Amino acid sequence: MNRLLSLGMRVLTVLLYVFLLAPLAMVVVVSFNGGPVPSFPPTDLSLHWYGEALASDNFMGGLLTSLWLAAAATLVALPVGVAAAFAIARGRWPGRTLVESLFLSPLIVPGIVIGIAVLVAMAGLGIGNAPLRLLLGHALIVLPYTLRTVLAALTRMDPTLEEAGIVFGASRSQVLRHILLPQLRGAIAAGAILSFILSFDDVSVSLFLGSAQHTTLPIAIMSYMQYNFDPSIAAISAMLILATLAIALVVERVFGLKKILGS
Amino acid sequence: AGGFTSTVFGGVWEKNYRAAIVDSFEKKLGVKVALKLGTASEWLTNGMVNRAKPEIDMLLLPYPDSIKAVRAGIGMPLSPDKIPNIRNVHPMWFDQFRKEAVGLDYVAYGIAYRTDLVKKPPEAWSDLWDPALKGRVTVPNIGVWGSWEMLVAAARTRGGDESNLDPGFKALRELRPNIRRFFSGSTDAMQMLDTGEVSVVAMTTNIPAYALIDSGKPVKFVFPKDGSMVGMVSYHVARNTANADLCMQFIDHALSKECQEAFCNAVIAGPTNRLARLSGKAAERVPALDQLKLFDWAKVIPQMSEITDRWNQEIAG
Amino acid sequence: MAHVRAERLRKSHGSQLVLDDISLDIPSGQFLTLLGPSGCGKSSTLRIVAGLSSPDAGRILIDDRDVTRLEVQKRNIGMVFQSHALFPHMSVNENVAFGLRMRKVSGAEQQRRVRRALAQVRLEDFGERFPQQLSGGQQQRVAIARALVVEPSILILDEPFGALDRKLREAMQTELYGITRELGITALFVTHDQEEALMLSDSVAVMNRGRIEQVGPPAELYEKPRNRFVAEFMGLDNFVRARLEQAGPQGSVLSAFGQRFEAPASALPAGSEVEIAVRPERIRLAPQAQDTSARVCGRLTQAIYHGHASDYTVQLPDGQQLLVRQESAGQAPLSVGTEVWAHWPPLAVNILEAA
Amino acid sequence: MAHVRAERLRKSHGSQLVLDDISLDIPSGQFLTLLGPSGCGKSSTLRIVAGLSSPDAGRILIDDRDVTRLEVQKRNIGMVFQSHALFPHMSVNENVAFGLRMRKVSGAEQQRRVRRALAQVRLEDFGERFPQQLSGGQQQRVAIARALVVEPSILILDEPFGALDRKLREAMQTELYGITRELGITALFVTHDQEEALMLSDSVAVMNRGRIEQVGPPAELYEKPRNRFVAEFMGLDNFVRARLEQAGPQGSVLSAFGQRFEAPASALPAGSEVEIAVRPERIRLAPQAQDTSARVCGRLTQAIYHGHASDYTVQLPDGQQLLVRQESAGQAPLSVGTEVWAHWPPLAVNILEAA
Amino acid sequence: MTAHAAILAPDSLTVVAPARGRPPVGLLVLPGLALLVLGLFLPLGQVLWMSLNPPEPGVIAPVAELTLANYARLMRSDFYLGIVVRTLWLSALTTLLTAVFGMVLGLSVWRARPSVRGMLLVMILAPLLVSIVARTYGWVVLLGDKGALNSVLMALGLTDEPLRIMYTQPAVLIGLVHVFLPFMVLSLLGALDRIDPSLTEAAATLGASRWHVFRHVILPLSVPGLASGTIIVFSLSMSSYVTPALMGGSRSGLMTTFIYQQFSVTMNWHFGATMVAVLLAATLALLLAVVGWSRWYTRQWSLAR
Ligand SMILES: Nc1ncnc2c1ncn2[C@@H]1O[C@H](COP(=O)(O)OP(=O)(O)OP(=O)(O)O)[C@@H](O)[C@H]1O
Ligand SMILES: Nc1ncnc2c1ncn2[C@@H]1O[C@H](COP(=O)(O)OP(=O)(O)OP(=O)(O)O)[C@@H](O)[C@H]1O
Ligand SMILES: NCCCCNCCCN
Ligand SMILES: [Mg+2]
Ligand SMILES: [Mg+2]
Repeated sequence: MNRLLSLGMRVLTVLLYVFLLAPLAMVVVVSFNGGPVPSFPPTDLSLHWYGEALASDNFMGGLLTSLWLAAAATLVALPVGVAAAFAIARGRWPGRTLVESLFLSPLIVPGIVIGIAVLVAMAGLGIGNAPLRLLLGHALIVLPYTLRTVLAALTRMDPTLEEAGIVFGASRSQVLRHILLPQLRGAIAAGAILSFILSFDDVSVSLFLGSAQHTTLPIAIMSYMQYNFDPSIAAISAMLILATLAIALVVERVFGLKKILGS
Repeated sequence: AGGFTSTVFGGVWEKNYRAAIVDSFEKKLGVKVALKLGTASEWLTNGMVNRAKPEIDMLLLPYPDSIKAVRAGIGMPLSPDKIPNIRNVHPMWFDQFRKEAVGLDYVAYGIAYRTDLVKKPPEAWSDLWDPALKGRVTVPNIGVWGSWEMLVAAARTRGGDESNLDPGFKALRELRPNIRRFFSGSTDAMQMLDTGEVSVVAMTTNIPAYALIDSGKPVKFVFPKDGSMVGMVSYHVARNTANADLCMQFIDHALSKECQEAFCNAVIAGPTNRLARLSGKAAERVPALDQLKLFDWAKVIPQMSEITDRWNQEIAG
Repeated sequence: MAHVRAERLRKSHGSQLVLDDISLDIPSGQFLTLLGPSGCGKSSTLRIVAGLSSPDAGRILIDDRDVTRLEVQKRNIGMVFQSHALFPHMSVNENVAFGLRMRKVSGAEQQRRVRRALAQVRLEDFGERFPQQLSGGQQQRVAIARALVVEPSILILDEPFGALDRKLREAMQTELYGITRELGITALFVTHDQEEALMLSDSVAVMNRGRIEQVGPPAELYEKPRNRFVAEFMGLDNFVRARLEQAGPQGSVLSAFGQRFEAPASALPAGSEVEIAVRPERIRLAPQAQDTSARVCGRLTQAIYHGHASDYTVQLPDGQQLLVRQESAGQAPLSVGTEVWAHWPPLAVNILEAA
Repeated sequence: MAHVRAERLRKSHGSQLVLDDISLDIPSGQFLTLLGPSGCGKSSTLRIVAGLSSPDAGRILIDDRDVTRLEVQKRNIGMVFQSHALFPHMSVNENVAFGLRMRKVSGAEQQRRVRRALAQVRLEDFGERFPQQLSGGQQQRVAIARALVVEPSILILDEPFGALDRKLREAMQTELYGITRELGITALFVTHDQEEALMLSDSVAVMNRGRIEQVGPPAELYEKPRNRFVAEFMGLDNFVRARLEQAGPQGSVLSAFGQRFEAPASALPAGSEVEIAVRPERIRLAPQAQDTSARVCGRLTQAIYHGHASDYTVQLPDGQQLLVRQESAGQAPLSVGTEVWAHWPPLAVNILEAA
Repeated sequence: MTAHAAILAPDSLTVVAPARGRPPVGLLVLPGLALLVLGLFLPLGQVLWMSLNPPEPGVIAPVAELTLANYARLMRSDFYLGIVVRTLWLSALTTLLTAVFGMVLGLSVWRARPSVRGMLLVMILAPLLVSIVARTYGWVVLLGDKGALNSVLMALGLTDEPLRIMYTQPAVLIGLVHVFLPFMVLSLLGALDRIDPSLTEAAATLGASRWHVFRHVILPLSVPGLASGTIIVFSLSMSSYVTPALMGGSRSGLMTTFIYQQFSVTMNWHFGATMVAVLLAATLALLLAVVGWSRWYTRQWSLAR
């Protein structure tokens, strides 16, 4: 019985990994199509669409914009979210539960509404600066992740370690720097990774906040797809997967991913 | 050197637009034309929100956002004085915008279908109701390009028109058994057609369909016997822009015979400049003006909210 | 150097009163040990003195300055937590160096002192390990090194040797004794080991249920426990009710076990009902009665071997039991069931106020 | 009832060999204690016997069945972890009841047994508390109750009394002794307390650096330690090199301290270089030489008060030191600096193989 | 936080900190709150205000005139109420499946040797790296009428007709579970990583089977992570737009679908704002319950002492 259960678990686990990866594998396969439309299995193998994607100003410019935007939004939301997580986990003030929930509203409000609301508000203030607008919008939508992941980890953290820090002469900021943050490293990294990816992937909020000069990659892709139906999108996706894998491998080699994403 | 900001659709459309119109303009005047990607409704919203201090100097908008823009007074009046080439444009591409915008090109909506999956090729809108197509048709979802046209076309098959859409709703309700799904964009539609999820795309412009056809897929695109619906994009110069003159110079350039021919031949579309002549594939694939079925958008737009509700509940719900 | 005083501390957790009017005075450079049963409030007292929790009432004075609300990190404390509280993300070296880093001690000096502290706890070779890779006793020693290395003016130790074997424990005790005396560190120590308390301390406070029962120099507590609780805690046993027949500065006479016998002097008035106690190891067992002042006869009902000694239970005719510890001293242990005589010298009797 | 055997266990952590050929045999219902210095591999051994970690080589047999790969939960063990490992999200009652729940014991029976187990560890009133709300010793007792309540056939205890004061510890030892003997539980016990080990166990294994140095009944280890390591661990001290001048079954003659004196019988051949040891408490100090077989004169250099005894260091003329423990027995302690004579009876000498 | 728990409040940093005019740790919420209020609540407030204005498509500025007409329209429409229910139902289902599968995956990472852990995490995060459009194409290739799954099923003779999976409600569920799994797994790992392994060992020695160890030790101790994951996934499901639009069939519209419609097609911001208000209120109320429950559940053992 027990054995059956554990065998079942193992099978389920494998199936779940397959479930996660199968559609992506298809995308990668399709990206090697030489023909003008995606087909499966690929008609003639070629890297043609990789070349096309790499040669596109829109894609490459969008990629740059998306990279800095995701990085900046993460950098803004991370400290703010971590600080709020501390306030909620360690403070004793009324209304914490409500405030904790309110911090989730950027997740709940549809992106288009966030985009429009921010656009209208900034126009009302006479601010037409697209990078600033994008940054604000993206910082908002990733804030909940930085908060949540850290909050969950803080709930189960042994407070005697903080006490030991204080006893040995650490100021509050030193306790934070030397004891809490290193222990929350995994949670913070998880929050940062989610933030980065989500900002990088966002369409709805960016749509209303960008400008001719500042278009994100997903918007460029979306616009491309208004008239095109070719494998270059698959090629871009495949390149993103491969690039991420490469980065993960390097990080793994250099730092050990488990150190960053571990406890 | 100065410049201004306008809008542009992505993909091959942008490529051809730049090659045929923008590059030569930039070179001629030594200015920079910044083109914003995105969706029409977003451009329109931006125009409305930033009415006092426009971010987009000149909007290039498709139906129905172009008509909405006109109704919202986004664009400034245009005239042949500043844009001499307007004189060569067929008046219907200028007048329907209350002379506050002018059309760049037109495309025609038709039916795309899989030759291998369809026994009896559709020839008219009414063929979509063929019971043999049960669960094999996709129709644009409301709000998507072609959806309003679909409703009007449906109404017309049952004796209705843009001010009497009831027959259209009735007809589409009857079409429901055939509808596999409402598509959310041309890529979505072509993907379903390509993979055989559907056999017929009910209302699509020629550009995406010919992409499949030209790559050798068993697909055909037809302009229905009872008349193609029309898609059009138009230039709107934002009222408070500081770059109005430059925008108008650009429009004049875009409407020139050379640009119109270069652009329309490339994207397979109809020119608005009467002097422009199509050649090659474009000549075969673009219907003549008299094959087009126009309708009065101004009558549809005020009903949109109500139409959408009805569509959601009666057709999609 | 710091004179530490706790004044009338009181602390509750919910409805439970954990500390009930605790006062302590540790002169600069002295070593005070808290001794008491599990759950009596030792750790709670330590936490308040360290500043990690605040008392509901009362205050902490360091060198006559009220520090009850002073930030912990300004108190120059070294502390060994009962749960060790090692930083799991730091190596042993980093754990030990932590307090030095916070005190901005230079890198080379840090290294030197960390090495020395690790040598003191016999963990020279473990600097690169992480706490999870250490055994229980090794972890505890890292915690000790971490507290000693900062040369604090106040050292607070919560059962720091609980996980160590005797040899190591004795070595650590000696180190601790030396370091505190040498540097004049004021120390507050918790242990559950009476011997350790007596050996290390300048004074010992015996706690019970959040109160201090008696405080004084080790010998005083050992020799003159105020009441049965302290006496028991100091290892006294064989409590028996007795009557003080004669009392005086030269000695007294008691009646108990249905007989009269001599005992040391007592301040209590003649005629008092008292409680007497005799340490198990002060009683001698013999097969025959011998001529000492006090003796009773009984039957051996239990014998437990302890190595250098054996513990015997002697059942007396009146139903009372005596606990006796006999050094093994090479003889064969006595066998259960035999009749024996228990003897003790007059000076072995402790006279306590009756409870 | 379970006969537990460990055969040639070997275990490494990275490059460190933690267990090096450990074999143990615990007959059904017997009590074996592992004794050894901090970090010698006691906990590691326990974990392998429990099935919590698997050996790199060797196997575990329970009733002659190889269980090395058997799941932990099928072994019917009770275990007290060195770190307690109480479930933080369960009340004390729930913690103790856990094993019963897993065994599908009925609710009423669960309650009854939990109450009894908590009474055994003197925590009747703490059932509703959560582990974080308990003192260190209270937590440890909950861990003990949790292991005992399931009446396991094998009980594994890793320093279960480390955080308890002596009285409680003795009470718990008595409970443990009673329960294991009554129910015929096979027990594997780790302690760093020699007395505890000698008192509770049927046999004791002394470990050092991942090896077993000696295993046998308590008295055997205590009386006949095989080597200096075991001897030290058994509390022997005063190790001195000596020469076995005469050897025989009636007794032997040694030369050391520049003199000859009698000693017990030894199996070693006459003429061997040996190491001798005398327990500190077997040496008597006196201001004058007395007529016993062995005596040396020296100067008192240190005196440490321990309550019922004092520890003295005696410096001999040849530079060696003797450690002597004298029962206080009411006399005034000897004062440092005076000249004293140390005497010991012939039988107090232990003869060991020279290291 | 109950009164009982408040009394047991641990005397950690917080209690010690206010010594000598130290600002309380609660103030750390201010930067985040400021970002939220200035960046979202005020702008959003302006939009939500419009839900109380008379509806007029094309008008995009709030006015003073107030009416409940938009709310009345929504409340009176079985259709829109049905959408609210359908959205809640689908989100709940998505969350449930994600939680179950996320736990399985989370445990696989938690138990993995450190050397493979990184790679497992990358695999779990992978779905987030591919744009939804490309991902949908992948799904079509797999699940379409002529997709891999159907080919296999038909080749095996398990079915004569292809299973219709794409463009149905279940397809939306598949798509949502697929993209939201990484969020759940990461949240869960945050909690799992804080579980002392000796606790599971202790449970095993007490006779708990693997299932019981999970049920009685791992699951309760991962409640903070589970709550976090639930909260994130539920919120994301409630506001998901692209996946239902691309993978759903004709009847898969969710609240967000119609909110998008009102904002970008009919330009009836007033009614759109009304739906946003309802979406926000329903989701926040549910989340408040989850947050409160999780806090209540962990009150005894989070942070005590
Ligand atoms: N995870 C690990 N990695 C590396 N070394 C380890 C690990 N766990 C234990 N060790 C080492 O193995 C040795 C034996 O450890 P073990 O816990 O068995 O000791 P012990 O006898 O129980 O000691 P103590 O009495 O201090 O608890 C120690 O030297 C310890 O440092
Ligand atoms: N957070 C808490 N909530 C409720 N009661 C508590 C809490 N912390 C401690 N206590 C109680 O306070 C009393 C004193 O605890 P303390 O830790 O000071 O004991 P101790 O003397 O150190 O005991 P030990 O020797 O067992 O460590 C105990 O009875 C304990 O149960
Ligand atoms: N409420 C808008 C938040 C946008 C988040 N998008 C999630 C997409 C997941 N791929
Ligand atoms: Mg304590
Ligand atoms: Mg151990």
